[in-house]
Amino acid sequence: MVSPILLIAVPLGLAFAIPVLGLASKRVPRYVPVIAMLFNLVVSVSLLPHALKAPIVVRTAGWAPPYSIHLVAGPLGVLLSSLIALIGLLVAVYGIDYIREGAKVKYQILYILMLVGATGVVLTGDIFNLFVFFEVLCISSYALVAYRGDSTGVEAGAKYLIQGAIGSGLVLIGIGLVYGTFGTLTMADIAANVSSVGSFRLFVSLAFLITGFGVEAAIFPLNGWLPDAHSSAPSSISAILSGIAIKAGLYAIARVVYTVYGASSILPFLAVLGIVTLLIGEMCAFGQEDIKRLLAFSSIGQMGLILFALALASATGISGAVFLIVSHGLAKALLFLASGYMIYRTGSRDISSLNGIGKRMPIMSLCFTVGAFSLIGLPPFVGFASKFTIVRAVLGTGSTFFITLLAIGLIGTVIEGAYFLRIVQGFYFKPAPEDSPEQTEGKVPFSALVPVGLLAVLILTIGLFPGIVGRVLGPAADDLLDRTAYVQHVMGD
Amino acid sequence: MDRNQIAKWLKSPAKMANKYSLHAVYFCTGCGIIEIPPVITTRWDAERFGIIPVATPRQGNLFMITGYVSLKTLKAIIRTYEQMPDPKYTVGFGSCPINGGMYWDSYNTIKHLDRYIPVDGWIAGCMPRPEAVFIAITHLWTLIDKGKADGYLRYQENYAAYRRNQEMLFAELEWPPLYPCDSIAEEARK
Amino acid sequence: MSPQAILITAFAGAGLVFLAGKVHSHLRDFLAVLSSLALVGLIAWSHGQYGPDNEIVYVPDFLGMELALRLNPLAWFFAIYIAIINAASVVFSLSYMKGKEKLGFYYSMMLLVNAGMLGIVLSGDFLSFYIFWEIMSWSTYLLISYRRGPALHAGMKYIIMSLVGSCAMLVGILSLYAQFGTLQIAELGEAIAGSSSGYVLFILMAMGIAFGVKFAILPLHTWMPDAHSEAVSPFSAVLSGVLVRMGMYGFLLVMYSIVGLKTILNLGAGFFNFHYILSWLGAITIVIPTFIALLQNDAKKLLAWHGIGQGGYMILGMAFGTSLGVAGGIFHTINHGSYIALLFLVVGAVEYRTGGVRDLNRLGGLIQRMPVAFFGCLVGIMGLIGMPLTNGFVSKWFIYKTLITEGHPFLAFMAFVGTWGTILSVYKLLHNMFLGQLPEKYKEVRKAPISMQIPILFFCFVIFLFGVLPGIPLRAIQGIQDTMGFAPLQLTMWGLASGAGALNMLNICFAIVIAFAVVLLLMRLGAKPRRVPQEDSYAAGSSVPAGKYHHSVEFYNPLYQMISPYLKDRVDQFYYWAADKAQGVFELTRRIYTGYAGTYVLYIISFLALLIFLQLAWEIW
Amino acid sequence: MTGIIQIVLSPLIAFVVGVLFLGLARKIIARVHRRYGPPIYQPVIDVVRMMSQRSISHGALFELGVVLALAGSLVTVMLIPLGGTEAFQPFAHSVLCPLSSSGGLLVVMYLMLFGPLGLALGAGASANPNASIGVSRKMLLALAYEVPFLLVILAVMSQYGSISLTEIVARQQQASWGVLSVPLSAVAAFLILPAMLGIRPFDLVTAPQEIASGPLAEYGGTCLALITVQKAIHLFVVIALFVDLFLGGGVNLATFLVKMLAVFLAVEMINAVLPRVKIEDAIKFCWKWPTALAFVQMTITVLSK
Repeated sequence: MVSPILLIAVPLGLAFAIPVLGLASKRVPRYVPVIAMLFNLVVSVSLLPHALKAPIVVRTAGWAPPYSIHLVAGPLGVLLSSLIALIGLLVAVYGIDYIREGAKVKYQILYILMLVGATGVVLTGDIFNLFVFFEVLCISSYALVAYRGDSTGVEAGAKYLIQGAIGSGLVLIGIGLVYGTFGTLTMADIAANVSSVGSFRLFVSLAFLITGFGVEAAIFPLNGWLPDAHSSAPSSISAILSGIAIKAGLYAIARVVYTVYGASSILPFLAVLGIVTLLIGEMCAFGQEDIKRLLAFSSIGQMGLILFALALASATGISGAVFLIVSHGLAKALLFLASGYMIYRTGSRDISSLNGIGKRMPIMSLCFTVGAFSLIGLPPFVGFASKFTIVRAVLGTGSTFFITLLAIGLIGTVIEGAYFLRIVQGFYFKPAPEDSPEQTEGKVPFSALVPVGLLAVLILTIGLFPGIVGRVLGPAADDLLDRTAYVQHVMGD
Repeated sequence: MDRNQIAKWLKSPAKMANKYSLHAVYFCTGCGIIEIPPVITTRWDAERFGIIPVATPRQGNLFMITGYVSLKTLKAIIRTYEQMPDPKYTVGFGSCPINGGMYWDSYNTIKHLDRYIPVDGWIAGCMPRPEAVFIAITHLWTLIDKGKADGYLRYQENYAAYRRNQEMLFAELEWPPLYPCDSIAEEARK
Repeated sequence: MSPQAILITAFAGAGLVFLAGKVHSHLRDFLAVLSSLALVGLIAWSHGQYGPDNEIVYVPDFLGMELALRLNPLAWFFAIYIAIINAASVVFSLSYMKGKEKLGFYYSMMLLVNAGMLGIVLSGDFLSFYIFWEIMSWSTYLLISYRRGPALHAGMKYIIMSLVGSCAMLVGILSLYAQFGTLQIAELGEAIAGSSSGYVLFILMAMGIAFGVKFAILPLHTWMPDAHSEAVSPFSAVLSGVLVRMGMYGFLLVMYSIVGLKTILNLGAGFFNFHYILSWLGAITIVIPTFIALLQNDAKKLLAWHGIGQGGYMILGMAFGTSLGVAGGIFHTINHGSYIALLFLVVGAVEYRTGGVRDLNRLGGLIQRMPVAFFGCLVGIMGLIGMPLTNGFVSKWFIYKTLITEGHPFLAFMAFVGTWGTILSVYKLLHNMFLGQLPEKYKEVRKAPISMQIPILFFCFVIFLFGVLPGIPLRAIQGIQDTMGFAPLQLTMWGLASGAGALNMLNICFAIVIAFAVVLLLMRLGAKPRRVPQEDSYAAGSSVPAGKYHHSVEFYNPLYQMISPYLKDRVDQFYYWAADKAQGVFELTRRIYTGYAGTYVLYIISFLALLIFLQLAWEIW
Repeated sequence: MTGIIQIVLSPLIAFVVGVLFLGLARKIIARVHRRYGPPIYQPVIDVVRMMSQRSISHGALFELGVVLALAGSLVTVMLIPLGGTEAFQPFAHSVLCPLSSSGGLLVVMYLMLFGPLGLALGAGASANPNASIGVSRKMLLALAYEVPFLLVILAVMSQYGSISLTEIVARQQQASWGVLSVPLSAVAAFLILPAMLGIRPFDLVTAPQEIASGPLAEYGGTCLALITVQKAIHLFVVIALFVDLFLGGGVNLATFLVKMLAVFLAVEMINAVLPRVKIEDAIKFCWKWPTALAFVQMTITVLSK
């Protein structure tokens, strides 16, 4: 069995090797991320069966927890890391030809770093490392948002930077408080003796952590940066940000709330927060004319739904949330990638300028349609399976509070359907605008068709046979819910 | 009704029926029409004889032209006459249809109606009184009995001539010929 | 023939046709017709093969539930009806759609809708029911939008309403699952028996919203007129003929197969009885749309409104829960399918020949040019009115008799008034299209091509067949009712044999035929009339003005002026108002994202403050 | 056997009586107008005359419409019991109603549509706007009087709890007549009777002076003859229906015809003295008084049940 630590070490190494390789050949660097992510994918998938049996705990420098820095590759972590690797791989393939101008080498490095950060976040068992990987993720993404160097990108990047920095600061304060209280940074250790401390001090630290991670997790009202950042970043980066980065933040919150603090009684609050986020996201997305901004807002909505599902505190609920993380990751990555080349072709991000593109870019628009339908939750696509699980979980709880929230949330789904189907109609049934530039060099390269097509196929297959993912969901849910087991695994005996 | 009436009925019901149910199309051109209301209403009650006015030529079999006939009117008269189903009987009412009457020298009225459509009988006078109408009706009955009231047959036989007269008056008519103009000989032999 | 094979054929047909469209157009058309006919064949062949050997679990574990298919009388009845109407309209499409764009898409979507509907009726559990329902919904949406322009708006209206519906249905289904731990229709029947009436009512409401939207019951009908008038005519036939009636299937399934007759009848008390309220909804659904249809000048809009109105009869019969009424409701469903499809096809044929004219004020006199289409239209409207000898009469007779013998003359009155309103508007349809003076510009119109005449004549045949020998379908309906536990009717081949007040269509048929023959003989006695052209018409002695001698505009003007103020579609207006306001709210919410980093930071800090304040105030943890 | 006889008999009765009623109507009106009036067999002469005339045709539908109308009316007659129900129980054949067991009143109401529909089709086929206007008036008038008429029928049906005319008649003869048990409905029905017969004040459909006798504008000769016969039979059907619904049918044909004559005379008196109304006023009238009366009666009936 390979050690999970490779998931972090190898890509890091490759990332820093890029400049050297760049000296050797100009063309090599663009393939490095592909290799790295391929490696990650293989490793994490191969780890899955073991992780399902029991969480893999990797201790560095031979010290045992609580004194060591260690990784805990539980089912949830490995599932997410394989998702990260998969999407990362596809986006990397997409990026081969998509990233033409600008500092290519830096792009590749930052790209790998971002993914490494995300992988670290989901794998680490140490709250300070959590923060560190988090910073790796965030900082590289600040840079990548502003990567094009145009004014909007820089502005968005700056905003993102400011808010992200504040968020990280809050996280750091929270960790400080925790450390001051417990004198340890191992999550398992904290979890073990969290009950021994008076609630208020604890709560303050929890509040700091939630707020801090919430900024990255795009919870309302902490998500002011998201629309600008996602819409002005290059499409490949938007795909990663929507598909992975914000999920990492959410994972952090879940981990802290469930495992570390076991703060089950603030979950209703989080549920309300989730529904509010969902509604606000969808409502803002409805009127958007800029397609990437629209997608960004719809991500906010989806995050809200995930948060709501996480807050159900039932096995089905959390597995539904994880399932939605997977399906939304796939679908949103697909949408961003597809829209990337559409924008490239039409030279405008205006939805109305995408009218009639179904004729000019049949495959791209077909895949986009698949992604959109999946997000709305129409069978037989994967989005349906995940939303279905969530609704089932809510009705399973049988509590009027949650069912009411769900009813409100379903309105959000209807709004989402309205705007996505409007776009699809535009693709196929609206005449193309007269002044649409017919440049032929906007032809879609093979390296872009493959990932997009692959994502569409994945969405359809998992939608038809949800069992593929379904087997992992249960253990992943327990991984979050069952604190004592977690503690035992990490601390040993 | 007496015995020979019944015999007649049995012999030729169609003819008898035509006799006793004259549904009249009153063509109200001139002052003549003023005499018709008393004819068909309470004072003289033409319905006794089965005579009632009808709305469209399709339903009638008695055609009364009551008053002078100007050119424009004549066109309508011809059209209406041709739209009536056979058998049909025409009666000119008053002196104007007969010879132009007081309009004898008008540039715009015709003097001889029977050059354009066949006329089975005339009621002279200006104006004729209602009694005259009933006398005319009884005359018409005898004519029908004798089979002399054959205006519609004459129209068929000499259609070419009538059509020529009409077209001499009006340069062209909007409607096609009613009967094939060339096959008059066969029509006559029937 | 297992239901699996039927579904596989259906979906495979849809896919293949799409691919074939890329290869060659004739291949595509051939495949489309072939697969739709093959489905009819398969389903017909699988008649009577009910029972456990045709209950197949095709996905053992979908998120821990098993998806099953099954075949029973109800499923078979609806399946054959779906397949036939769809096949007819596919055949009709051959010439109607010729030369239009994206035909591969069109045909495959037609077949996909068909497949979805077959899936709905064949599915043995509610999860697959829902899945197929959704597939049907979005493929329908794409197909409605097919014809550009205003169709887009109609499509959006449709899909939004049906999304709302399906959300409601999802909640209903999953609450069933949460309650009983199964979604197998067969098992739910026993499971739900013990549950409280309040819960049953909740389920019926949740499902009823979904079915009601599809079924276009007032006040959920507003998508239907636009969608029907904007879709291409062959699809309008499917839409109004069968797709809308999936709602009927759903109602039957939930009300009688699952909840069960007794529970339904005892749901609620006195006047506020569930099925009583439902039947009042049905009655309102009859009257108002029928009279709105009277005001329409667009042929297809007129028919669409009638589609809504006729739905009311089905609900009325179905909601009553007597065997006669339910039989009438189900029978009326297929009858309505036959004649409304026929009428849409006729309108399509006229549209096709006159270059897309649907405006009733601009047509006329087409009987001289399109006799077959005229015959179809005549039979269709006779069915829609429910004249004796047509199938529409029999089903309406059943429904009326139920209402009267059950002692609800007011409901019966609304139904009757609806019928008489129908007569007016459909006669206007017939007259303005086919009768009166033939305008100059249509002198050269040719008669409908053969591929249009075949479906038209087929439907005419069906209408008369079921009208004279209603026993044929009623036997099948009897089978359905047995599974639902209704008292059997005393059926005969030609109607109903229950003493006085019995129905005997065969007698009436013979009587009418004989009377017809006698009158024809009488006519022979008289002088033979001579044929004249339409110009030789009474115009007070003057010659007929060509093209101006036709009365069709504002055909019922006196009535319009009396009733039109009361017949606005207020529900629709309300929905538009709501949507408008909602968009305003959305615009306001967008203001939250000001774009100033400062504001955002403020948000973050205040959120943190809020958290801590909550803790201080209410000790949330 | 009796069935065959009846099937031949009842339309014949309807034909003879109807045509005589037409003649009688003209005579009565003449007398009310202080005229002598035509012989009572005048309609027969007219019909023979029309049959002998060679009129025109605007195509097959132009003639088939008439045939449809007349055939429909003839069939309608067969569903209406024409008296002779004193020995109603137990065998149904002693009532003069050949198709008594074929759907009852509901079928009658629908069969009564064949007449207007047939005429409307024929009239439409003759490309004449007068005809179209007449048809549109006919449809509107039908809607106008059907609203109260349906209420009336429903009241009667729910009063006697049956949809079969023969049963309704039998119940009336056992218990009290309809005119006593549902009086307001009877009044309402009588008020709309002229509209159903298309006579003054509701003769606006075939208004000769306005629209050249409307649907009949293009009809002449044989077709017109058949239409006249249809009119006669329709007259018979409507009045017979009234008698069956409210005057308890007849113990035998004679009494039945006497009752019919009484109703007919009453209606003709109205016809003789009243002028014609506009279609708007016709609709307003029908939807005001008759509807109100019938509605009240139906409510009472339902509540009393």
